[in-house]
Amino acid sequence: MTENGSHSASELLAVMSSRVLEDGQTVFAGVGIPLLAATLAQRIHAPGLTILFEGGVLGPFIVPGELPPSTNEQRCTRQANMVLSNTDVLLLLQRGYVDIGFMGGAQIDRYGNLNSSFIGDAEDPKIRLPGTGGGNDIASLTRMIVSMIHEKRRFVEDVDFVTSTGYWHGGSSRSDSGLTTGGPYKVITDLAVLGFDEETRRMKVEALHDGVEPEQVQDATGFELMFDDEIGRTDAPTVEELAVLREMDPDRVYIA
Amino acid sequence: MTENGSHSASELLAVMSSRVLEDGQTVFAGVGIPLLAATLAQRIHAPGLTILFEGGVLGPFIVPGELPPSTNEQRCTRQANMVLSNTDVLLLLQRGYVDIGFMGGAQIDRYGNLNSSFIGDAEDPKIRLPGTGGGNDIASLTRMIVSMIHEKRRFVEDVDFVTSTGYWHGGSSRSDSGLTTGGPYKVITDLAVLGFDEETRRMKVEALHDGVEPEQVQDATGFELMFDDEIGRTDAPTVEELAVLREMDPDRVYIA
Amino acid sequence: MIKPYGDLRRETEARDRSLREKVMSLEEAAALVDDGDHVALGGCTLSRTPMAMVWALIRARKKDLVVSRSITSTEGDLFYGSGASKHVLTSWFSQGIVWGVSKVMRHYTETGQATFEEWSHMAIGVRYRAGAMGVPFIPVRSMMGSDLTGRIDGPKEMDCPFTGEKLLLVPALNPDVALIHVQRCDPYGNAQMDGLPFMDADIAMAANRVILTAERIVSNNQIRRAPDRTKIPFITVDAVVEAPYGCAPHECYGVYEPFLPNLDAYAAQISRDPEAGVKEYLERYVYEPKDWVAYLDLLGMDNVIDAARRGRSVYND
Amino acid sequence: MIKPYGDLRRETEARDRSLREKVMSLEEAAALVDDGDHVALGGCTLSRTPMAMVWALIRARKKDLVVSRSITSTEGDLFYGSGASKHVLTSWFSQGIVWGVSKVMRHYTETGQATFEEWSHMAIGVRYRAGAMGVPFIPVRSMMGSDLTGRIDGPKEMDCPFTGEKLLLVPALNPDVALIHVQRCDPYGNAQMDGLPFMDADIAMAANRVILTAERIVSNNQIRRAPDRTKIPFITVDAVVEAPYGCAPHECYGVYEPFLPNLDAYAAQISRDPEAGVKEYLERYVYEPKDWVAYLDLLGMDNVIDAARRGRSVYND
Repeated sequence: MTENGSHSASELLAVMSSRVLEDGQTVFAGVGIPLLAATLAQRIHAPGLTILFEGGVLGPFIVPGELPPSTNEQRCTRQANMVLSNTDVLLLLQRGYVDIGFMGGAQIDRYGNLNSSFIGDAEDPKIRLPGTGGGNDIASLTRMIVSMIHEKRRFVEDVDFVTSTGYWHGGSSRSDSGLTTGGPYKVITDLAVLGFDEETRRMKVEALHDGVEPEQVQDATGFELMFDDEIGRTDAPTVEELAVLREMDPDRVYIA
Repeated sequence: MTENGSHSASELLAVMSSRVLEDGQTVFAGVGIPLLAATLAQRIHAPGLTILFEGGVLGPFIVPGELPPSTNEQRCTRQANMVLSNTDVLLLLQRGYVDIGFMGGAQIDRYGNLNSSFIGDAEDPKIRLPGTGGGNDIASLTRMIVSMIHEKRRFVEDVDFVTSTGYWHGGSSRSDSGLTTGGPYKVITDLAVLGFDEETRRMKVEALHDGVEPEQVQDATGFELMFDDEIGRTDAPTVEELAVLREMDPDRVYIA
Repeated sequence: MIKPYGDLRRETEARDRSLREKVMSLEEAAALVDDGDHVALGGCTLSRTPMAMVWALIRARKKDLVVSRSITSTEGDLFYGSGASKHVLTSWFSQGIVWGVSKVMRHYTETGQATFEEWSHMAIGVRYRAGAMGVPFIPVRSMMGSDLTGRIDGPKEMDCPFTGEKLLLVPALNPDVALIHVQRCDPYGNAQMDGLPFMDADIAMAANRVILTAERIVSNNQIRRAPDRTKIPFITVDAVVEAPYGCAPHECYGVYEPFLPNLDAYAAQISRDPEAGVKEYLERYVYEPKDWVAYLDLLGMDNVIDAARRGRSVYND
Repeated sequence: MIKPYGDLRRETEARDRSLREKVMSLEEAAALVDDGDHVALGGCTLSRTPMAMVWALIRARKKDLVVSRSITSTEGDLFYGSGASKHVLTSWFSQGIVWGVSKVMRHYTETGQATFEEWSHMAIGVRYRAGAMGVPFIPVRSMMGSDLTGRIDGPKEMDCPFTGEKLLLVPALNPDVALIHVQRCDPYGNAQMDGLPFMDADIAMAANRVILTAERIVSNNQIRRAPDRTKIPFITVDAVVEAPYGCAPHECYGVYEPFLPNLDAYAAQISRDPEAGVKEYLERYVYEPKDWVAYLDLLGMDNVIDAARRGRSVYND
């Protein structure tokens, strides 16, 4: 499937996520795919990109083979440019210093709202999830990239609970609610790159990954997707991209 | 006039100011008389008293003979317990960590309002004074001790300009204005120790210094003073108090 | 929920804020916490967790505490499992990303035995900061539109009187007690922290009582050599306890990293039966040891040495 | 007065915040400041005043600047005297306590040639902090009742929606440019300050452009050795200028104390005729020297050496 023969779904997510990042941006990243994507972007096309961690780290020093297991512990402060309080690193979002925040979630809906709080009824949940952390702040205050595996149970018409507001009820409802900046930017899955319609703010497919057909994406989605008139095709991960990822994560902790 | 023979007006102010401080208090002090008073209190009866400087110093280390010329420069940070931003040291007042703030001013009025902004009409002033600094914050947020030479031109019926709010228009007007804590506590002059009537909030004489008669105080005041039914007499500065002051300020920079 | 300003000021004024030594034992410090208190914890997730004081509070059989923290890890499980707290206010609650969703948190909240009050991470930080500044609220531009605001008591929407913009006013948090672990402090409570500061300075300033635990109590002279490193002033501190490895099995920057074998063993123990698992863990690791050193002994000398070796390497390599 | 949030965000987004070297000369940095800009100065009174940049702005014949600072000293005189600014927003304005009321400030304000907009010291700090946090205001409990509020444009009284208490909402300050002098920073603009922090970190975060001057530009590796000492991150910084003795005749913590003979001479010079005195001073010390080193040469080698000896003694003794 690639010029390199093969790659995992996680590698595909990391590569596709890295490509939407631009040089000079400041990016809020968690560990795992987001950190790999941001680091890959720095190595390939965005040397002036800055990474932020929620624990309070600005411009960490990422050592290949020593990816931090979390963004809130001392290992990720080593040789960083700056450490600061959680409050202050999150306030960078509000002040406008952050271009992109990476997000995940248990569920995403057609308007890009994310749920990481409750499966089922919040009053009597089937599952109590760990909660928002800084996710709600990222979703509220900057453009977010959601990176997740494309599954029908995760891509639902309406999330059970809006932990992190996307385009809320669509149209102008997000900014009417008071969130006048940011919003869902891209949803990157193992099948496609998706965006949001300018007017309705519904999720739409912008480009399909190599070998993926539109029906396949719709079948893996719990609501009716929009499709761009001319759906693009992403280029397969390159040898160089995969080599960097495997140098960063030689034990394949995140890219398995 | 004292058991030590004589003392200057400044020494008298410093001694009398030190005596109203209590052990364990946290005190906002400027350089000069306030710092001498606070340091004297620490040495005589209040070893657990803490001094704050507006520049951002908590618990400075005062070396006899090396009194700092200002509270905003590095010399006063030497061997302090903590340095912090101006904003944060002033916010200690708002949070409630400060018991007493020392103040001065060009004018004080019958309700303890202070003027350090304009002599004459603020629109076309005779003198533009240096301004409030943190004085307004001290006056607004904690109990203040005003320490000044007793002169008619300084003790006026109404200040030309309320830079730092005392009991404002008297009665409950201070707390009605939103200032629900603090307020003028004592006015300490070279003639007397003055306080404020519980109800009207007008300035009243509580105690006279050694050798001072009530008429003398009234004559040096530009408004009608109240007098306590039983006016006290302060004890003259002791040999020990004066010795400490002269040890702290051997060049008599402030106690001349 | 918000303390009226008069009460806040009166409570602060009533405290003994004088320059005085306040070194005591974990047990003596635990006595400063009352049942029902709102206890705020410094650190974040696995980092600079004031574990020794959490351990001491549970041993002292505290009840009905409201616990708040920026992000909550296994110490939250212990509060729930011991019954010391049935209410945790935090932004994220699980042992840590590598161990997945906390089974203990799930069990207690899904069965209605305990509550996890969820706020955004920034909102919690701003709430502590408002408390530290002595104001009743600070506006934020986050959380609007989400379902989080419908489930919590406190924030109010407002149209900005300057710009007309919609804002969310988040109310000040002024905890009854703050528990904070630091690398070093003096006997008066002047504390210096290295590495990630988290929300600790704001929490200390916001709280009505502060209990410091420290890897090492140093002299006041040592603190005075670098006053610009002091992050918590002694006037806010009510108790100072020396607790070596006081975050174990969590980490303390520059001193030790997380005790991973112990954390893995804990995760395994609660995965079979969360409620029984956490209670067995509490019995063995919290109630039974005769003191903190005996607890460390249970964690194992090899783990202590290994965590310290890794912790120092982050700093010095 | 308050920047609408959309504008604040757009302006920040338009800046080049990438990791890049931005070392330049004082003259090049001065070109980043436009006539009419609101310029905020770091430091306080005689301490860490960004004098080299003030000097460069006056030499570049800037006009109509609005200048803000926590407390304003002789640099305010120079702004007034040169005409670079006719409006200073500060809490206290004079050379320093030992020299009495500034005759230059008096002359320009009393003759109506310039304005001194007076806010309480805490209010100014909270206004920068609101700007740094990206919110339009923060409430304070100060300044109410005083005549200060009647003479300034901005604060609004409000009844707290939580407690009913009266509060004063002070509006955010988001300066166009911040001038900040530090002991050291790297070529990207990561700045580390020792000693009194003043309001500098908030000012840098609040501003739309930041010009750093530094006693010494160090390597990024040096900064990365102690990331918890970094107080201003490079993403906020637009220019880095190495300016040894960049606060002279004021002080820089740990490096030099105030140049007292020069400050005394300045006070004497303006006391005879404030306007003529400050203009003569500007001619001789600001316009005439060919560069910053020539200016230091005018201050005198003996004064440089003495100020540095005293400055280091505070730190090391």
